[in-house]
Amino acid sequence: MIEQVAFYILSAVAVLGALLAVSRRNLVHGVFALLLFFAALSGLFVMLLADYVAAVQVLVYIGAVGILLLFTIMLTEHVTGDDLRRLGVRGWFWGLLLAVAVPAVLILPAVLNEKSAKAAPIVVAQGNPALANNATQANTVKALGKVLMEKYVVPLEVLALLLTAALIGAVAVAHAPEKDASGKDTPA
Amino acid sequence: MSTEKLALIPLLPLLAAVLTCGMRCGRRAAAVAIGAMSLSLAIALVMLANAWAHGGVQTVSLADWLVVGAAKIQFSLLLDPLSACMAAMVTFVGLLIFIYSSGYMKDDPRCARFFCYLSLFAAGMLGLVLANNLLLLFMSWEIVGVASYLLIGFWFHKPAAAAAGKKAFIVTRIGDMGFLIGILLAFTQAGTLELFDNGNGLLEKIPTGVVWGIGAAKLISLFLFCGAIGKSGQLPLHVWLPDAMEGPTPVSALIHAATMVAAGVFLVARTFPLFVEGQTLPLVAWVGGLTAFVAALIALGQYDIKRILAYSTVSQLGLMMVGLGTAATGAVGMFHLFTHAFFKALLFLGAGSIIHGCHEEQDIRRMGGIARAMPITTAAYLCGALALVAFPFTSGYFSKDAVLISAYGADRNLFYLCALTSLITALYVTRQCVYVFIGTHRGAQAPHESPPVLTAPLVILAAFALGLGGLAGNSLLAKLGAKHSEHPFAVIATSWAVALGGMLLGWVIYARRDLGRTTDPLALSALANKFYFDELYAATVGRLWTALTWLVVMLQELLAGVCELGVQLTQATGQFFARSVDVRLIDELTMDGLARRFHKGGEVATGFQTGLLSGYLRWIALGALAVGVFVHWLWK
Amino acid sequence: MISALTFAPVLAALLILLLPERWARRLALGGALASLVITGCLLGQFNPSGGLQFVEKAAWIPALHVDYFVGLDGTNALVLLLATILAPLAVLASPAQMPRSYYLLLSLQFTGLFGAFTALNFFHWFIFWEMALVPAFFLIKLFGHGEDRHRAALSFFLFTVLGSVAMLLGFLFLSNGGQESFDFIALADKAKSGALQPGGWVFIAVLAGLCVKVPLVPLHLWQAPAYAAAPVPVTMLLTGVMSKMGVYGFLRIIVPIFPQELRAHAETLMVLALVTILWGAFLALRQTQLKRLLAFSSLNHVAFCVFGVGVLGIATNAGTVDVQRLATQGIILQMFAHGITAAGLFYMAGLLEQRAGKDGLNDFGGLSAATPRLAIAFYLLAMGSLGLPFLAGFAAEFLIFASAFAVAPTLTVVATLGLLATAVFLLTALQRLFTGPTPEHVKFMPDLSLEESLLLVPVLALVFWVGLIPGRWLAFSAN
Amino acid sequence: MSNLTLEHYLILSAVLLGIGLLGVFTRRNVIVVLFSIEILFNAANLNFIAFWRFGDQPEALMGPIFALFAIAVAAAEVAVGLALVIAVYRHFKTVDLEKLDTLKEE
Repeated sequence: MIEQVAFYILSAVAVLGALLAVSRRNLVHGVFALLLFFAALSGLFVMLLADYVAAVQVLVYIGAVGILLLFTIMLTEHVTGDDLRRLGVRGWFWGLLLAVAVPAVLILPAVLNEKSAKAAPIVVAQGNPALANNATQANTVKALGKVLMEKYVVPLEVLALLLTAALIGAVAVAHAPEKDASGKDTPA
Repeated sequence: MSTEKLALIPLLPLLAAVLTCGMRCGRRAAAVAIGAMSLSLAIALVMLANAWAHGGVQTVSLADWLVVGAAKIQFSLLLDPLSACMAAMVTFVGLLIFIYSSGYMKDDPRCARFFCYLSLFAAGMLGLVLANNLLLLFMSWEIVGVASYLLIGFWFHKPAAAAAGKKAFIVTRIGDMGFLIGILLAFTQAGTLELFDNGNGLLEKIPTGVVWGIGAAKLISLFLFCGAIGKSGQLPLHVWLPDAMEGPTPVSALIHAATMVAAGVFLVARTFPLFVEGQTLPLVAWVGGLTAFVAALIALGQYDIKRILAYSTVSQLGLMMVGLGTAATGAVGMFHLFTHAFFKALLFLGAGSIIHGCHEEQDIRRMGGIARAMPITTAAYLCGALALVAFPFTSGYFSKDAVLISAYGADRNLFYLCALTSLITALYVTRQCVYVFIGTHRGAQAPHESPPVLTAPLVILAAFALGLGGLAGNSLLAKLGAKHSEHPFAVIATSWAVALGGMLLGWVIYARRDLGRTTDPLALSALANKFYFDELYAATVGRLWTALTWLVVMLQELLAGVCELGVQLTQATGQFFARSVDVRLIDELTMDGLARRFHKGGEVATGFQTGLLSGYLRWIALGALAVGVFVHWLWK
Repeated sequence: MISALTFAPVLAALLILLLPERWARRLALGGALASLVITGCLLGQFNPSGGLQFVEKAAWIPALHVDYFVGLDGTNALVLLLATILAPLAVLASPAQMPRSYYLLLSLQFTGLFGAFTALNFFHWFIFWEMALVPAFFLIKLFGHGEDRHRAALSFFLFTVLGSVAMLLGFLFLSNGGQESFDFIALADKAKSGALQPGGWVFIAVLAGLCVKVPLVPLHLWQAPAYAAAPVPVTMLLTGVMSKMGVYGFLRIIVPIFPQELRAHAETLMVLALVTILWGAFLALRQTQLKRLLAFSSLNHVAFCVFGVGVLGIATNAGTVDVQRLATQGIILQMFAHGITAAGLFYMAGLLEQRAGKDGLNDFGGLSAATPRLAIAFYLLAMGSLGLPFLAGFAAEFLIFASAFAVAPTLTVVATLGLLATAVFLLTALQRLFTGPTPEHVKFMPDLSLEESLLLVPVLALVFWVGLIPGRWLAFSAN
Repeated sequence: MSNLTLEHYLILSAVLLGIGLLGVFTRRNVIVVLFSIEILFNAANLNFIAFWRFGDQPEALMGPIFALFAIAVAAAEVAVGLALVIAVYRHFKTVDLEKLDTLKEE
């Protein structure tokens, strides 16, 4: 019962945060709404016993991505300008239509599935009792660490390389253009 | 000294060639070359004594050159009286010419290079003489050829010299190709190219196969004779030799009188068993006889002192061939070769001395009165001239007599031809001597005697020219394997008669004449123009050659054209189909139609390209939607 | 080890991309030298009677029976050495101010060449074969001389690609569409046991691919323009190594895999080679441009190898001499000798062109006086090229002629005409370039510099070495 | 276990996806589009975890691993994306997507 309550509360916060994030005119407000969304999602991860992922979610998204977004907003002027006015009718209509249709296509079979005898496109499992009984937080983290350092060590290293490359690339791309002899800006 | 040291004879001059190659100082280079040559001479003389004592064939294997399966070609040398005599002659004459050159060429800035080439030549020549392997012989033969090319073209800034060098190389190479085919024949027929190999050599076990329906020995000897024709300037490949006189005079003496041109004669003598077995000796004799006669005639019409000698050389080489072709052994021809080497080297060096004394004048019409100005040279030159004429009891007399006797015994017509040649020889020699030595000097500058370094070799050679035949003739002939033959009185009488008669005739015609100013009665235009051989070749072989090259160039152009045409044709075919009735069928369905449809599709697609990111994204989402719908509800 | 030597230039190419441009030349040289050193070590341990050695074999695309399979035997030892010797020389022969991309392409081409000589599986042999072609195309097009270079590069590319396509189709047929092995050795074994009956069309398809590369008349049209237009180092490689790829293909593919077909068409092949020999010689006679003359001279010389291949087809071992072996060794030695000689000659043609700004034979004259060192080197190489004894070409030509004479005497006699014509055009070229009075504009032309001389020293040393002691080199292919 | 089923999570994830799409489609501010992409990422991650949690091989830990890698890649993407935004802004003086239409075929 508590779990259900927690699920609905967290879901509501996540949906609300997401809606606010994409709709707020003021980008700074949007960022804070986004952070709210991230936090709710991390709560959901905890509920799904993916505690380590939840921790990473908090660290990476709330800690790093959020800050990055804020800095970017501060670095670009006029960001809170008049873009709200330009959310034209056509944009709204098509966007909303698609934004509803795509999830609907995804959800409907699952919902319909319970009531029909057709072969389910999505396998619905009623939760895994073994996991529910045995898996504790510590276990998951330990097991994850083991798998990461053994089975997935090469992808992990590649990922590290990718992050490094992304960092360097980001610095390079965002680097302030140098003034050349003619005084014109040259793209970095 | 063991026969192992044989290799040193060619290797020492080779070493000298390598050493002098990079030198700048001409005198030092000359010293090195002369030193090497002296050592070679010393060894060659020891070897001569060795061969004289031993008598038979001794072989030395030095190294394998290449071994392919069972086929083996090795550097091996042989020592027998023939090769020993040749080696001694080449080193001796060579040494004298080297010494002479050190004086003659001392003012030339490229003197060191000259000695390098000379040494290279000597090495090749000695390798040729001593080789026991037909391929080694050929290789040395080619080295000799290239050295001769370099030496003739030594004054490369003179276009005539460069052209003459090229001509010499190419004309002799025509013969060499025959030689090479002969070697290939011998190799494929006998499986070996060793000349003497304990009874298994090419000359000991003569191949008996049949190629193209002709006996192997006959074919091999014929092809080898091609090489000899080229190198020894026999008809019809004699045209290079007179042109080769563009080289420095010592070169003419060394290469085109004493040694290289004798290589062809030597080759025939060396491979004599093949000629005997193949029964090709009459051909050798007749080619020699005709060459001797024609060249002697041409010599009558020449005015260049060296060209007269050059044609004389061709003529004498022809006589050597007669000597080889009519006798049962190679001894007679080789004997004439030896005596000729000395007296002709003497004549060339003498001519060089005269040219030097006359300030590089080579035209006998602008000489005259040399006898007073250059007494030593004149005396020496006359000794050589007498030997060439076969004046009784000079060396030339003995050797030419031997040739005549052998011709008399074999083929009477050939004998008459040789006798006539001898008469003409006496005539042109007398003509030349009268022009050069008698009367008053007709040149611009007064002649002067040459320094001792030039005249000393002349004197030595003169002694040999006079004495060699009488002193060493019989033993030489015996060692080279000549059968003792009768001296028919008719031959001796003819010999005396043509020599003395020819000289007398020459004296009668030329002695009282106002030389150089009036026309020469014997220098007919056909003779002066060398019987138009060069023109004939230019008109036939040259034309054919040019036509062939043109043909190939045209074919090449044609081929390129065809290639181009292919491209054009492909395009044209495409256009034809495009314009014909099929236009609706093929075009609409495939090529153009498809392209047009793609283009239209492209235009439609372009409409979506608003450049707006969200627009693109919408289409992506629509696609995803379609996929989802399809998967869930339409996919059964 | 073989992989190391093959891919050393690729490593160099990567470093050329990463490191500053001024190091490019040194890096390319380093890669090529590394290959040379490794080849030297391998050949030092090479056992001529040991069959296939230094084998590296690994499954690559098992579904198609494609292996990575390299090895060294008597057939490819000497040509590999040739390629690794010429590679550093080509780098050294490059003009000083060449951009990074030039050395990059050159290095990639090296790998293509080395790989093509060591690969024993058709599939990756073919990849290397093409890999040698593509950089050459760009090198000609981007760095070549004259306006003709675009056309020359295109025709070079088209001819070789069409030939390659023919060969690829032939091999696809041969391996039954990838169901059977692409392995040269396995195919040769099958051919020997009679299990392989490829048929004439497959033979002709493969032959066409090889003939383009050699090239043989009438597939030679690309050759002279490409040789003349390419930058000098590339021409050195084209004539010195790429043409040998074709001949090597004959030895590696045609002779072992198509014995019956070769037997059936051997005379035709010999006649074709003979026509090429004479064709090249006579065309060379009429050239007024030094590089084109040398190109046709190459046409003529390499065709001698194919002449020998024809002999291999006919040869039986019944006669007095071991024709098969004579011909094989002759061909391999001829490849080596001609590769060295022709590369040296083209290098010097490049030097002359660079100095005078012209390359017509009549633009020079009397160079013996102006540039004596260059003259000596040129004379030596020309003499080696026309088959002077004791220089590189003679032993090889003698072996080929000796074997050919045993099986086809008449054709061989005609072929000697080619030797004669070679002498004529080379001597004519020498006469025009080096003799006669020295014209004003070349009077003060600089002689070979120290660096240029150093490049020519190994070439000349090899020309003498091969000529004087051919036995040492023949030992590599003795089996 | 409670009666929370996989469907609950999937529906939530689908709704979040819809919101993300809405943002991507309708907003013209590049930064907001980036927000939306992050929402899309997270919706996907939720799916990974949910499927893992209710899947039949939870001990293989595929879901968390996948989610972790996705998070890391997303982080990298954000870093580069924001850098691009700054660069684009510097170049075009705007972050308005409708003005960034240089891709359009004229």
